[in-house]
Amino acid sequence: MTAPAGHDLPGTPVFDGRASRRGLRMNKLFMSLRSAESRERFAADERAYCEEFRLTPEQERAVLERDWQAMVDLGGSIFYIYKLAMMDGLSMQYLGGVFSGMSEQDFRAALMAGGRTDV
Amino acid sequence: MTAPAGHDLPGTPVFDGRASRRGLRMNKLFMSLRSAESRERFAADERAYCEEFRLTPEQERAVLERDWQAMVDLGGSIFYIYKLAMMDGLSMQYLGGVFSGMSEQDFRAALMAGGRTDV
Amino acid sequence: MSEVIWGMVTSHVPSIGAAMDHGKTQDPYWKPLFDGYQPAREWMAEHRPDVAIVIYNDHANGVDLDVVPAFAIGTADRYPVADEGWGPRPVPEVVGDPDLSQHLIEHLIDDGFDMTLFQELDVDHGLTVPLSIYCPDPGEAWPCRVVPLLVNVIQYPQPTAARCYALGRAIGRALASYQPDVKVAIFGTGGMSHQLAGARAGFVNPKFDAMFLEAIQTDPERLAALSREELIRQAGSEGIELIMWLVMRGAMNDEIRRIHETYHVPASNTAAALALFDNRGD
Amino acid sequence: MSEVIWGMVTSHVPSIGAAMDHGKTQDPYWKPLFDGYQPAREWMAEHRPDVAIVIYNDHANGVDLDVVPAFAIGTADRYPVADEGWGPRPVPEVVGDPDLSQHLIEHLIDDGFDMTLFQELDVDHGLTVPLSIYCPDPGEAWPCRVVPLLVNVIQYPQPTAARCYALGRAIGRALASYQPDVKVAIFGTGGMSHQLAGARAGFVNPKFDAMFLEAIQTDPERLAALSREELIRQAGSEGIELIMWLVMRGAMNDEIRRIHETYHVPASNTAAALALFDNRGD
Ligand SMILES: [Fe+3]
Ligand SMILES: [Fe+3]
Repeated sequence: MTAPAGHDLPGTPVFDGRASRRGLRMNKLFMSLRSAESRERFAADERAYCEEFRLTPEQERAVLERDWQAMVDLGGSIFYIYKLAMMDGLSMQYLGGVFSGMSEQDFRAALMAGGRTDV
Repeated sequence: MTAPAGHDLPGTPVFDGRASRRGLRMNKLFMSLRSAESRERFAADERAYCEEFRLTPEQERAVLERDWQAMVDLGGSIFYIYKLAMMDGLSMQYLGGVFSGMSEQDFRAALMAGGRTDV
Repeated sequence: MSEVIWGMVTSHVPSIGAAMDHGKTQDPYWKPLFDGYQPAREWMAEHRPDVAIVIYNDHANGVDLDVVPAFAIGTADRYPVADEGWGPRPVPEVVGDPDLSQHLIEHLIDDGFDMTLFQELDVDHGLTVPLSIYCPDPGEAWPCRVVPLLVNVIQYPQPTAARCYALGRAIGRALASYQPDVKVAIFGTGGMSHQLAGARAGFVNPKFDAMFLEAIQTDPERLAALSREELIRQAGSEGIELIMWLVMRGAMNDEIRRIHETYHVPASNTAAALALFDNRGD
Repeated sequence: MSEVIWGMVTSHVPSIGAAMDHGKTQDPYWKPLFDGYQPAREWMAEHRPDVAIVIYNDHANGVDLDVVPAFAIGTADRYPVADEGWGPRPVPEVVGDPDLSQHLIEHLIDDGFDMTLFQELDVDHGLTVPLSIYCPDPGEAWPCRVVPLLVNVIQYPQPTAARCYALGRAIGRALASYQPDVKVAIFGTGGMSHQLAGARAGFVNPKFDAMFLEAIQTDPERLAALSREELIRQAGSEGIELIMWLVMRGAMNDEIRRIHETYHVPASNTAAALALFDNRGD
């Protein structure tokens, strides 16, 4: 995901129009996971579910392999991606650890210490 | 359907927020008739279909009895109501005749003569 | 810098599309209208834009009443032709221009226009009939990309005429800074006077229509000053969609040149018009 | 003439609602945050509005990415509590105020704000968590009607901070002419600094937060001048939702009185704050 032209925001994905267009089908898949019925259908055959939502091969791989960073890079919005993480029993702190390159425990500790004020 | 407060537009229904809220379920029913499957289900049991869309009793009566003026009065938008008319094989000129109190033939003739310029 | 090369205003009555789709354009009912289009069509065929911005409204086909945006822009790669209840029109899928859509959105939002984005959208006769009027025989594909711009003209309170004109001005500013250079046509659709429901159904106001057709070129400020109520009184409850013409006009230069105009009653229940303007003045 | 009696800004993190729903507010993790709310809650319990205008954003629960409005207002009689994936929160359905919604829409559209209407809307934690912060034990029903006002804070380009502040001013003008007289509370939700994705995930900026918490009362023009880029840099990619506070601030008087404020890190991945302002100055 690219920052808008001319912007300089290191370490900060910007969910812009290009990202949103790119990720639209994948984000719709994530949003569908609000319902128990959809979660069951997804769990029963993740690949078929991805095909139903017409994900690109890269997006499908990212979803199947739970490559959270790739989901962001391929146009996922974090609020949408989180629906899949919740379904897996994972927390926003777990995801924060993945994105920032630390363990969930270290990420939680950093927040308890007042958040990452130096990045 | 009332004109917005302070407006004076005789013979002219104004589809305002109040009308749209009032007619929302009925307009959704009309919009659903775009698909052949919905038209079939509607035709098979119109009353059940109206109940599925949670129409008010007045709206249900208006739809079942094809009381076009009542549909307008109960919050129908003409663009939505027209979906039902099309399904019945009726034209916008037929509806124009109903609303203006003339036969379809007379209404068509008035348009061919340059439209109703005196109302 | 991109450039608006021409602008067209035109009615978008569904039966105009149906007449083309069913080969009825030479029937006595339809022939005067389509004959009236001919000089404009010939000129436009020699002045093809890269992209058309089509100002229109949906009619219970692509957008539900759950969501009523004042102004919305499509951002998609492709816009399927809506099935309005009797199968989609037999015309090509509409190809979008997402880069231009995105450019417009960024500029319009920064310019204080609170645009809604439609990232998926089926386009109905409000958009495809004007395309067919522009290009009656597109073959496999329309001859230009399309950016749909939707205006709420159905549910009161519609945006004011003045706001529509201001939006057009902002679109003009946004295009001036768009790279790469593309040639843009802009379509203001809807109108002219008509009313579908109420005791006044069938209303047509040729005097008002003539004034509007003239002033859209020469005195758009006058039209932008019309209130909703005055528009409904003079042009009928559905004639208020004439506010969409002002979006087109705002995006064009102060001086524009009239290439052609035609006016005909009736097309279905509507007074129908087309006017075509070269953006390069006199 | 209706009147804004108070305004509250508050974070709307879902886990704050979950802590209340699961009786964890006295756990060591949550106790400091909820203790910080207490004085505000007591004051608000003695100053009940008839209706709350809640400025918030949806988070993939009530609104799909198909449609991204800059600003939207709910017009419904009732707003069901969204099922965000683990069942709806065990809180009362939200009762709307369609007459006030309609009044706001008409005034805002005439004032040049291109509002979208949501005629049906499920409301998610962005709206219900602030209601729970206002009223932790609503029993069968919330103690006021609610008008939801949604801002696109998720997809770039968001409306500018200046545009949000201008919208608030316009809301203030619209309320001044609303009959019958109702007492209105206005909630600016979201924030404070936080970022959920990217290498900078977990970012918190207490200095910026302190400045923002102070200036929202004393110097909103300064905040309204912040660019999107600056907000994202200083408050994190999700901290940009602080623009919603400016809608609240704009609807209030120039002079407002701070009743209470609290700031705490962390609530989930967020710096959380609450500030409560009496609209009757000093
Ligand atoms: Fe139309
Ligand atoms: Fe939020």
